[in-house]
Amino acid sequence: MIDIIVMILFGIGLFSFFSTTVGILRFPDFYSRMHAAGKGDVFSSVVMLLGLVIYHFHHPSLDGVLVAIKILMISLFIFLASPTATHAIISAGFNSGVVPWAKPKPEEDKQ
Amino acid sequence: MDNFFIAGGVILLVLMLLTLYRAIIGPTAIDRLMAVNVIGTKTTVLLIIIGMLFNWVEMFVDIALAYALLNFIVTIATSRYFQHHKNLCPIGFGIRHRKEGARK
Amino acid sequence: MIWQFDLLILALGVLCALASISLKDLLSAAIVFGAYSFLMCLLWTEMGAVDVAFTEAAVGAGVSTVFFLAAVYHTNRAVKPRRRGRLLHKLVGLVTAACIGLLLLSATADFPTWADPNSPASVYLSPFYITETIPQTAVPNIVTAVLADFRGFDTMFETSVIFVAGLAVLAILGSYGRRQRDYEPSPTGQDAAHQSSIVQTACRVFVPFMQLFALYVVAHGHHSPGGGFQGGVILGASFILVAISYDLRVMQRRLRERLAMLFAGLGVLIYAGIGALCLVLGANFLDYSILHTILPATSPIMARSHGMLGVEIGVAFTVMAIMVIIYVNVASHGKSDRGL
Amino acid sequence: MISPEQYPVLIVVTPLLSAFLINILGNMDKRFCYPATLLALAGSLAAAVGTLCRVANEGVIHYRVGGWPPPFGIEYVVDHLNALVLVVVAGVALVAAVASKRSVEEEFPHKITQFYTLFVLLTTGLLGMTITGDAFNLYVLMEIAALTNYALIAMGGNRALMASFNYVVVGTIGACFYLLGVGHLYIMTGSLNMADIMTILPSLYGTNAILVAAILMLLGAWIKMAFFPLHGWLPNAYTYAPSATSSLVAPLMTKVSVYIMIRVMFSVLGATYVFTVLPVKELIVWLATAAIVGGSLFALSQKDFKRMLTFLIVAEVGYMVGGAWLATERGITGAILHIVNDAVMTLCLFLFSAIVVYKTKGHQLSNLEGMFKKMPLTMTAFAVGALSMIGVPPTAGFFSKWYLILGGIDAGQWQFVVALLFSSLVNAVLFFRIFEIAYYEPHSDHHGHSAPVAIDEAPMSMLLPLAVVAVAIIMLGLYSGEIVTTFIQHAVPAGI
Amino acid sequence: MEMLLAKYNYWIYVTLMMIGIYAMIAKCNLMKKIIGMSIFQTAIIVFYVSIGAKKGATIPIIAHGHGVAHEAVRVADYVNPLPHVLMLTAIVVGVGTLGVALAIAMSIHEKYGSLEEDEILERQE
Repeated sequence: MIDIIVMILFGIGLFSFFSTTVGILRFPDFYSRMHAAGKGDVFSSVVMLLGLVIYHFHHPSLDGVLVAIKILMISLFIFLASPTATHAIISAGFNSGVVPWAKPKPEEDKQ
Repeated sequence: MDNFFIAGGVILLVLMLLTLYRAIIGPTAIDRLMAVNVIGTKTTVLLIIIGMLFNWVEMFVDIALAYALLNFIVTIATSRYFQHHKNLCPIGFGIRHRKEGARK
Repeated sequence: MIWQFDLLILALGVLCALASISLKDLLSAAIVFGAYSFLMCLLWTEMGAVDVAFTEAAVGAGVSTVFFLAAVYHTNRAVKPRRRGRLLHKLVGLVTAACIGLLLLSATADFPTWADPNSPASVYLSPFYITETIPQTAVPNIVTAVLADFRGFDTMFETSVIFVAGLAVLAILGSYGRRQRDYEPSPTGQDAAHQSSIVQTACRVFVPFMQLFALYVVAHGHHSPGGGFQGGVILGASFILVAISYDLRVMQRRLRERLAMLFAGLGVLIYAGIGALCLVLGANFLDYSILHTILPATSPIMARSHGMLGVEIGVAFTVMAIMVIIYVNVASHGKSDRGL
Repeated sequence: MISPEQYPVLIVVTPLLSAFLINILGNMDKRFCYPATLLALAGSLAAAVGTLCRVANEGVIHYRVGGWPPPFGIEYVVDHLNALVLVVVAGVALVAAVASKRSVEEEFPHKITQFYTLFVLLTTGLLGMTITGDAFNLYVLMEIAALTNYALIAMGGNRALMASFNYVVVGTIGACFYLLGVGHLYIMTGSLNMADIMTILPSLYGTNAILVAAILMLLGAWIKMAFFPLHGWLPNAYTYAPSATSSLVAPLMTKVSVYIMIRVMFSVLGATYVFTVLPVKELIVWLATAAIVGGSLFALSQKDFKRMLTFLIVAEVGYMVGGAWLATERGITGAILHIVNDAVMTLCLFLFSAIVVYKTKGHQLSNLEGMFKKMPLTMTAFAVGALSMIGVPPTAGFFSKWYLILGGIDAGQWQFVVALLFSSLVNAVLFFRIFEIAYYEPHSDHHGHSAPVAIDEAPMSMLLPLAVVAVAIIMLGLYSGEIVTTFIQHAVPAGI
Repeated sequence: MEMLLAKYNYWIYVTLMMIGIYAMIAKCNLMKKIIGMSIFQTAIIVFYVSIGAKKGATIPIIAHGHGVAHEAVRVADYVNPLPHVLMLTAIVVGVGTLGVALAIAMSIHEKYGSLEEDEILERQE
């Protein structure tokens, strides 16, 4: 039972990391890539770490709980630090004047 | 279950390889920074998976935490760079940085 | 060891290495080089070298990348092509690299296969360390025991190397512009180029936990990966984080350079002093077991364990202080002003 | 309280501990640094002399650091060879430290503390490299010596910076090659202790991996000692280094590297492997010949006095490497004796150049004009060193060169003998040219008649060490027979 | 396949080392040389850590659970700790060298306004 939950969480995490990667590779400009990276990265990491936490309830023991708490703390840290880092990167990009991508307009609208 | 974790780890690594593509071609330095940051976060997860495979996660949690911390510091430090040098790409070849001007 | 991971990480590592030496933008090269170090850390974890991985994560990937960034900040970022003799240099480099590569490859044929449990390295010295660590020193982490006791002499000099590095950076960079004390924050109290308050708040929250974590790493080095080096670097990194999120000045108000230098000297002095204490008590240098005569209620075996802890604390002092000193000097070009 | 048993470790630990104390004390008051440095180095020298006496009486000494038995822990091995080198290193460092006072105060008054701390740590590194019996411990100490060296050279500022950077790159390659070589030995034998490796190796002599290990370790040592084709970093680094630095670094760094090469050859790989299995003996003697000829010719073409001395070092390294690879008893004796003599001779020359820099603010040959009148005592001491470099009989240089020539004849390597004679000739030309320059006064200030030049002797803290060194050169020459029979004879591997 | 798996770690370390050496010799920019130096040093660490790896062994920390400590420790269960210790030293030495090299490079930039080797040599004349 626990195995299945872990597998499902892992699957979700891997899928969202996959979409993150696609976003990072395919989006046209820095801001939209950052959007993909910021959201998908935190979500997939936290979900996968949760899966690993749950895996530890296989054989409940004091050691296992301690490890689970430590992993939870890591995911908490990522949950706090990664958006901060994303914010810092975005503001760095904004400050140094990255121009957002705009949909190229059709030829006749140019005038 | 071990095989599942190995498979998960391999998928993670392959996706990291794809992210690394952005880090290598990324037109500007911040694109690279973003990609490296993502790789770093994923490595934290991968470290714990490796711990699972060694059947001894206690010993790997500390490393993963330290790793996440240092990854954060590197990202913040790099973003700090752009607050003073507001150029995404290196200024033209051979011109020294405007030392005083850039620092305000 | 998990060979599937091993192969992929090595591939990633080689790519990163190639990218970081061929990028024309030094900042990007430094960022990619940071990724390279992180991957190497992963590689070592996967091969079971947890302590090495911990050190690499803290020293190689974290702090040295920050040093690189700080150095690039103060110098030129663009890489220019060589003006003359470009082809010649490339050729010389390629030929030398190829020669050395062939030389080394020719030796690999004689090596025992990778991860062979019967290789000479695995059957000659290491069984002694693995079996004797618990009976002789009562320290479960074999690497800590070998590092601080069996080969503690190496580690003492290793700490000295760190000390030398800090002192050298101070001696080299301190020369230009004797300490400029005339730096003033802008009248509004807020530099235009400050970190946003989000980052500052987050860092303010993280720093105490980080320091607590660092102390835990130092103290728990006997039972889990970690120890003086790793803990010291994380402690130093916490100060660096203060400097990055606020200002170098804010950090220096908490840890002055002179105090840091004192800590650095003191740390190695603690290490060498414990060794010399053993000498004075009549045993060989760094033979901690003799310490049981002065430590209350300890057997010679536990005395070794305690001696190692003392040594690790000394190492942590030095490493912490030196990391801060190198950062301060590199980030502010020896002027101790606002910094990066 | 501390028994003579502990002397070997005291040689290294005394300066190490005092280095940190110097740093702490120096931050309070700069005046503590100089006397503390002298005390530390004197203590180290005393321990080294004590060890030398013990070795002479009792033979090889083993010291277990941390109390662990050798292959598992780190071991100090003091035999006849390194007991001698230890005394030389400690002695040269002490003399260089005594002489450094004025130059340091003049060249970087704000960084006296850092300078002396680094100075003492560099000595620690060199002593540790010499005394250790563990291949990896040697690497760590090599890095201590190297890092302090980079910093001390870079403190010279200006052109020293680029020289120092090149040295960092090349030195790192050298140290890493050595480390790789140790790694190859470790993967094949599983041991890090030199004596232990040597007992395991014979069964592996045929393998490629050991061959590569030997090549890598020797390459590492050669890069560190600036052996001929790899000498590119040395001249600039030593020329532009501050004079207090160069009078410590120039005599010791290359000599200790030569010692390491000899140690690797005879105590790690084994003389049989090096001379019979490796097919490179002839090649290296040829390279050494090239080093001697090339170094001498380059020295001849220099206008800068200090730079000329650095090229002489390159030539002298050729003497020692060639001597060691002649594979004859007298050749190796000559090489080891030359380590001792050359350290003292080079110290003499560089102390003199420190005085020249201190007095005239330059190190061109033209700075030497009128020196005989101005500083007769200094010039006399320098003349002793110069004569020894040329190889004039009562001085030390003659005897080691004599052994080297005999060794070359024994081995039938005539080109090496010719190169030695050629180098003596070039040295004679060089130094007599300097005497000529120094004998004539600077003209052009006054037309026709020159005012009598007042005697303007070097300060006592610089002159006294120079005089001591000059006396030491003659003493070493007079007692070289004793040195050979008491120490060096036992250091030459049997069965050559 | 077996053959390939048996040695590829060593081949990759040689590759990394070649990259490092090439950067140190051929690159003109001082920072690039420093990066090459660091790659070179990591290559050596890869080599040593590969020596220490052991099939079917776990990390070199002895399980300290209740009762376990009294059992004899099986050598085959733990990877070789000695290379790890050596490489801790090498990493620390590496960061020390890096710090000093960066400091020197920064001083050079201060003095000559460039990080390119050829420009610096020109300006020294």
